Amino acid sequence: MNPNIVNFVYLIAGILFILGIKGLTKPKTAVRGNMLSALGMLLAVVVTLLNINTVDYSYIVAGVVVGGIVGSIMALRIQMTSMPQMVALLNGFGGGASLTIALAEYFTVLGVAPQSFADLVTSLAVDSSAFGVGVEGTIALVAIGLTVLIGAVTLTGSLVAFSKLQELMKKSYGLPGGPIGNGLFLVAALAAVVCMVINPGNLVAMVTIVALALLLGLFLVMPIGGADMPVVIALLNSYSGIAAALAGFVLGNTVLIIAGSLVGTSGLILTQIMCVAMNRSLANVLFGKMAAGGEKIDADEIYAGKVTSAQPEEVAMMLEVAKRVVIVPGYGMAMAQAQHAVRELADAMEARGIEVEYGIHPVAGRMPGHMNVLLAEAEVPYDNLVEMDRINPTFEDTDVVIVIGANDVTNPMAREAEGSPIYGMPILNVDKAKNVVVIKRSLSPGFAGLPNPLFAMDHTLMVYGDGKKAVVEMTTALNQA
Amino acid sequence: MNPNIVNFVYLIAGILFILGIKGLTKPKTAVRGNMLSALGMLLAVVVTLLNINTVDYSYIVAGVVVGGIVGSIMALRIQMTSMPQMVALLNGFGGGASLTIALAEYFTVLGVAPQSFADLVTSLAVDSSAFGVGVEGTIALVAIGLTVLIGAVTLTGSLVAFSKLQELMKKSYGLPGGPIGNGLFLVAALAAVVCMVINPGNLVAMVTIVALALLLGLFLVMPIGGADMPVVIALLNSYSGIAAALAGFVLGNTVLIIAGSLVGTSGLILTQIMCVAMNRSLANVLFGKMAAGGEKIDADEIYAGKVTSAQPEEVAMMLEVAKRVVIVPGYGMAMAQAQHAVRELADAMEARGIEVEYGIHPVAGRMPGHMNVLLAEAEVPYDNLVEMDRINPTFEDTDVVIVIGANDVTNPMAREAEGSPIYGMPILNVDKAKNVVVIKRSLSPGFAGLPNPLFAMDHTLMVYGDGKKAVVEMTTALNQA
Amino acid sequence: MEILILLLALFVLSLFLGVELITKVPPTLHTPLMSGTNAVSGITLVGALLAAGSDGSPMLVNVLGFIAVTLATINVVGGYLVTNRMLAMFKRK
Amino acid sequence: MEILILLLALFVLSLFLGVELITKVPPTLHTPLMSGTNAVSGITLVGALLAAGSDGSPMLVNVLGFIAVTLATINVVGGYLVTNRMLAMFKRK
Ligand SMILES: NC(=O)c1ccc[n+]([C@@H]2O[C@H](COP(=O)([O-])OP(=O)(O)OC[C@H]3O[C@@H](n4cnc5c(N)ncnc54)[C@H](OP(=O)(O)O)[C@@H]3O)[C@@H](O)[C@H]2O)c1
Ligand SMILES: NC(=O)c1ccc[n+]([C@@H]2O[C@H](COP(=O)([O-])OP(=O)(O)OC[C@H]3O[C@@H](n4cnc5c(N)ncnc54)[C@H](OP(=O)(O)O)[C@@H]3O)[C@@H](O)[C@H]2O)c1
Repeated sequence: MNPNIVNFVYLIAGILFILGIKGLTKPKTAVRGNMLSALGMLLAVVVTLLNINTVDYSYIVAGVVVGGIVGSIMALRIQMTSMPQMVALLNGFGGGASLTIALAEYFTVLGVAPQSFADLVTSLAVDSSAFGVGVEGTIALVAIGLTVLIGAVTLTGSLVAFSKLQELMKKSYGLPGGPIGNGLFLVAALAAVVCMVINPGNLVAMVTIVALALLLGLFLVMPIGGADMPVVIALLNSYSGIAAALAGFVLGNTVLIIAGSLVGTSGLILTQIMCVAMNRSLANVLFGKMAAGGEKIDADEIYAGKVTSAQPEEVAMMLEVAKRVVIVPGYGMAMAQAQHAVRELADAMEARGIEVEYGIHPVAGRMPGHMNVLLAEAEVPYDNLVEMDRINPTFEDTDVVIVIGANDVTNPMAREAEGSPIYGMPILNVDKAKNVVVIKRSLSPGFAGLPNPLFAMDHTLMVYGDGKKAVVEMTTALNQA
Repeated sequence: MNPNIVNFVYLIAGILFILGIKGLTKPKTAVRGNMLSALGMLLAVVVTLLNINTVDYSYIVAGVVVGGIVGSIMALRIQMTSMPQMVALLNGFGGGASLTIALAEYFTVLGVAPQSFADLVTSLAVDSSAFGVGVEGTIALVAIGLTVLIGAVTLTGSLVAFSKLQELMKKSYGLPGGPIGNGLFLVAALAAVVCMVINPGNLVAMVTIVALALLLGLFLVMPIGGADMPVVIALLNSYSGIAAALAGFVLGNTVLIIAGSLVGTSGLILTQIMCVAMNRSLANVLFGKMAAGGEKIDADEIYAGKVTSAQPEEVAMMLEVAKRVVIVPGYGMAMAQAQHAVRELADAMEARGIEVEYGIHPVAGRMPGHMNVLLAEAEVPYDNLVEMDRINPTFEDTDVVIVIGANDVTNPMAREAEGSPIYGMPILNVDKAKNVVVIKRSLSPGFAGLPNPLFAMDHTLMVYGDGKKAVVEMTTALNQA
Repeated sequence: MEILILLLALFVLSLFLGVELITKVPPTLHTPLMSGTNAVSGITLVGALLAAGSDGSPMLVNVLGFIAVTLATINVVGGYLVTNRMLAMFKRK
Repeated sequence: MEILILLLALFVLSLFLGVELITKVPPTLHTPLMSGTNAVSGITLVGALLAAGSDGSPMLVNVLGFIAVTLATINVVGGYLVTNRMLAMFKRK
C-alpha cells in the first residue's frame, strides 16, 4: 500500500482520538466520543494489517481472537464496583504489550534469537550497525531500552495495584532502603540499557533490563497503600502514553505521537487532581507513608461516651419531617454495593416531596469519579450529583445529611486540626447540616487511619451495619410511615 | 547558522504564541500573555535576521525603522474609542505585507523583473521549472498566486472597513449584480492564477491577479454597512491567518503554521460569536441587506404621544432613592466618549450606597468587547461588567436602568415582533426593570434602522442630548442633592 | 533531522491540546476518562501487529508478537467496551 | 511527501488547539484578542525580511521587500503595543 495513504489514515485515526476525548467533555456526547475513539483505533489497525506484507497471519489472528475474547468477557462481566481493579489490570496488559513489542523489535533487527537458556548469558555476535548508523542507531536502541523498562515497570506495577485493590495482597512490602533502594535499582537498570546500547548483541544486558524492571515495578508499588492505588494507576497510565509517544518519534508515526501525548497528559492531570484533592504531594503519595501525626490522636478520647447510635427506623422518622436531604456516599457504598438501595431511598424521599441531592467529593471512593459511575449505574440523573464546591454552601440549609460509607472526605479534622495528616484536604462540610446520619459498620477509621470527630458530634447519629442493609431498612420504614 | 537551530527557535516562537493566547483567557494573565507573544515574534525575527546571508541590510533597517516608528505612533496616539478603526488599519497593512512578500518571492525566483511599464504586458522568457519541478513547482506557484489574491483582498477590504468606521466613507457602493458580480470577479482572478501557474513568466497574468484582487476587496466590503464592519475585519483577519499557514506549508516552517492557524481560528470564532449574537448568518452579513421588514413598522405610530422626556436633574432625583442601578452602554457611549463620565456617575451613586452594575451585550458598540475596553479605560473594575446571560435575570429587581447610547441591543422587538429583522437576536431585557432612562440625542434609530418600542413605554424616560454632557449633568445634580 | 523538529512540534502541540481537553472533562466522567485513555494507549497494537506478522524473523519474534497482540487487544477491546458500558449508564438519564 | 503529512498533522492540531484556546477567552477580552492575534499574523515579517535581504535579485525585489518589512513591522509593533495598552487598563483593577 502507498505509504502516504497509510500515513494519512494514521493521521485521521489521531484526529478521531482527539474528537473522542473532546466528546468526553460532556456527558451527552461521551458515548459518541468513545465510539469515535474506537473507530480511530479500528482504522489504525486495519490500515496496518493491509500494509503488512506477510504470508503467515496465524500469529496475528490467534492473538486478536484470544485478546478479543478475553477483553470482551472481562469488560462485560466486571461489576461496576470493581472498576478500579479493571483499569489497573488493563493498564498492566498495555504495559506487557509495550514490553513484548520492544523485545520483538529488538530480536527482529538482531536477526537471531537465543535457542536455549544457555544462550541468554552469551553475547550474540551481531553487526552492531543493524539498528542504524551513528546517532540514529543510538536513538533507536535507547528507545527500545526505555520502552522495555517502562513497559515492564508498568506491567508488574499495575498487577500489584490490581492485587491490592482486589484485596489479594494486603500487606505492604518494599525494598529495604525505600526510595533509595528503588533509586539504586533504577540506576542499575539504566546502566544495563547503556550496556545494551553499546553492544546490542549483549543478551545479558537485555535480560538484566527486563528482570530489574519487572522487580522495580513490584517494589515501587508494593509499599503504597491500597487507597493510593488510583494515583499509581493514573501515573502508570501516563507512563504508557509517554512510551507510545516515544515510539512515535522512532517510527515517525503521527498517530502514536498524538495518542501517546493525549494519554500522557490525561494520566498526569488526573494524578494532579487527585493529589490536590487529598492535599498531598505526588512524592508523598509515592514514597511517604501517611504522616505519623495520627498516633497522637486517641480515638477513644474522641469517641468515649459521646457517640449516639440509632436504628434505621429512627432515622426514617427524622427523614419524614425533613425538607432537604443530602446523601454523601464514600468507599463503603462501593464495598456494600449499596448504590441501587441508595437510589431507592432517594426515590422514597422524593415521593414525599423531600428535596434530595448527592454531595460528591472528588476523591470519594477509590478512583476519581468512582461515585458518579456507581450512581449512574443506579440511574441517578447526573444533575443530582453535586460537586464539593457547589454543595458545601448548601449544608447549612440541609435538614439531614446521610453519610453512607464515607469517612475521610467528611472528617472535620482536615479543616481544623493543624497537625493532622489530612489537614488542609478540602472536605464536604457535612457537620454544618442540622442533622447528620452516618452509616458504617463500626467506628473503625477509613483509609487515612484517623478517628473522625464528626461521629462524636451532638447532632450526629451513627447507624451501624452493612451499608446496603441499613439503607434498605430505612426505605422500608419510610414507606410504611 | 545551523538550520536545525533556526527551526528549533521557530518552534519555540510558536510555543510562545500559544502561551500568549493562553494568557488571554484570563484578565490577570493577559498582559503577560501579550508579552510572551511579542517575545515569540522577537525571537522569530532575530533568528531570521541572523540567518540571512546578505551584504546589504539597508532595506531591512529602513523598513524596520519606518515601520517601527509609524506603528508605535499609531498605537500610542489612538483613542480607545477608535479601536475598531485601528484594528482594521493594522489588518490592512498585514494584508499588504503578504501581497508584497508573495510578489517579491515571485520575482526572486524568476530572477528578472520588468524594467518599465511596457514590460508588464509582455511575457518574460523564463525557465518555467525555476519554481521547482512537477507537483512541487505547481504547489509553490499556486501558493504564491493565492497569497497575492488573499493579501490584496485583505489590503483594500480592510482599508474600506477603516474608512467606513472612521466615517470617511458613508455611502455603500457595490458591483452591479451584487454577490454574482463579485463571484465573477473572483472567478476571473482565479483564472489569472491558473494562467500564471501554467506560464510563470506571464507578467500580464500576475498584474491581472493583483488588479482584480485589489478591486475585489473594494467591491466586497463597500456594500456592507458600517456596523457590520467588525464581522468583516474578523473575517479578513482570519484570512490573513490562513494565508500565513499556507505559506508555512510551502516553506515547511512550523511557526508560520502554528501562528497562522491560531489567527485563522480566532478570526472565525469571533465572526461566529458576533453572528450568533446578532442572530444573523454570515452570508446575510456579507451579502444581504437587513431584511426589508423594517419598513412595515411605522416609527411615528410607535412613538406618537407616548414618549416621555426628562431633564438630567429629574433623573438624579430618581436615582437618589434607588437601591440598585444597572448601566447599559452602547455605541453612543463610544461616540460621545462618555466612559469616564459614566464611571463618575457610578462612583457618585456608589458613594450613596446604591448598588451599581454594568450590563454588557456581546455586540454592543462596534466590535466584540468594545464596551469592556472603554470601561476598563475608565478604570471600572471588570467584576462589575456583567454579561447578558447573567444580568438579564436581575433586571426585575433593578430600580433604574440607565441606557446610554445603546439602542438595538435593548430593542424588545427582537423578543416579540416575529416579522422584525432583528427578531430572535438575544437582547438585554431592560424593559423588565422598574424604571428605564435612555440617554441619546434623538429618537433616531440605531444601526439596524428600527424604531424601538422601549422608548415609548410608560416606565421609560428619554433624556435627549450628547451622552457625555447628559451624564455629567446627572452626576452634578446627584452630588448636590 | 528536519523531520525530528516536526515530530517534536507535533508532540508539543499534542501535549498542549491534551491539557486543554482533559482539564475540560468534568469530574463525573473521570472514571470513563481513565478507562478510555487506557484503551487509546492500546494503540501500541499497531506495533504488535507488525511484530507478529514479520516474516523470516526468528520464531521467538512471532511468539513475542503473538503475546503482544493478545495483550494489546485485551487492552483495546476491554478498555473501549468497559468505557462504553459506563458511559451508556450516564446517557440513560 | 512524508513531510507534507507531518505539516498537515501540525496544521490540524494547531486548529484544534486554536479552537480550544480561543473559545476560552472571555468576552471582556475580545477586543484585545482581535488586536493581539492581528499582531501575531504579522509573523509574515519573517518572510518580508528574507525578501528585503535577498542579494543579487532584481532591485524590484528589494523594494517590494522594503515595503513588506515596513507594513509588517507596523502591523507587529502597532498590534502588540495597542494590545498592551488595552490590557494594562484591565490589569489596573
Ligand atoms: N477516589 C480517589 O480517586 C482516591 C484516590 C486516592 C486516594 N483516595 C482516598 O480514599 C479515601 C476515600 O474516602 P472515603 O470517605 O470515600 O472512604 P474512607 O475514608 O476510606 O472510608 C470508607 C468507610 O466505609 C466504611 N465501609 C466499608 N465497608 C462498608 C460497608 N460494607 N458498609 C458500610 N460502610 C462500609 C468503612 O467503615 P467501617 O469499616 O466502620 O464500615 C470506612 O470507614 C480518602 O482518604 C482519599 O484520600 C481516593
Ligand atoms: N459590537 C459588535 O461586535 C458588533 C458587530 C457587528 C454589528 N454590531 C451591531 O451594532 C449595533 C450595536 O448596538 P448598540 O445598541 O450598541 O448601538 P446602536 O443600536 O447602533 O445605537 C447607538 C445609539 O447611540 C446613539 N448615539 C450616537 N451618538 C451619540 C452621542 N454622542 N450621545 C448619545 N447617544 C448617541 C444613537 O442615537 P441618536 O442618534 O439618537 O443619538 C444610536 O441610536 C447592533 O445592531 C449590532 O448588531 C455590533
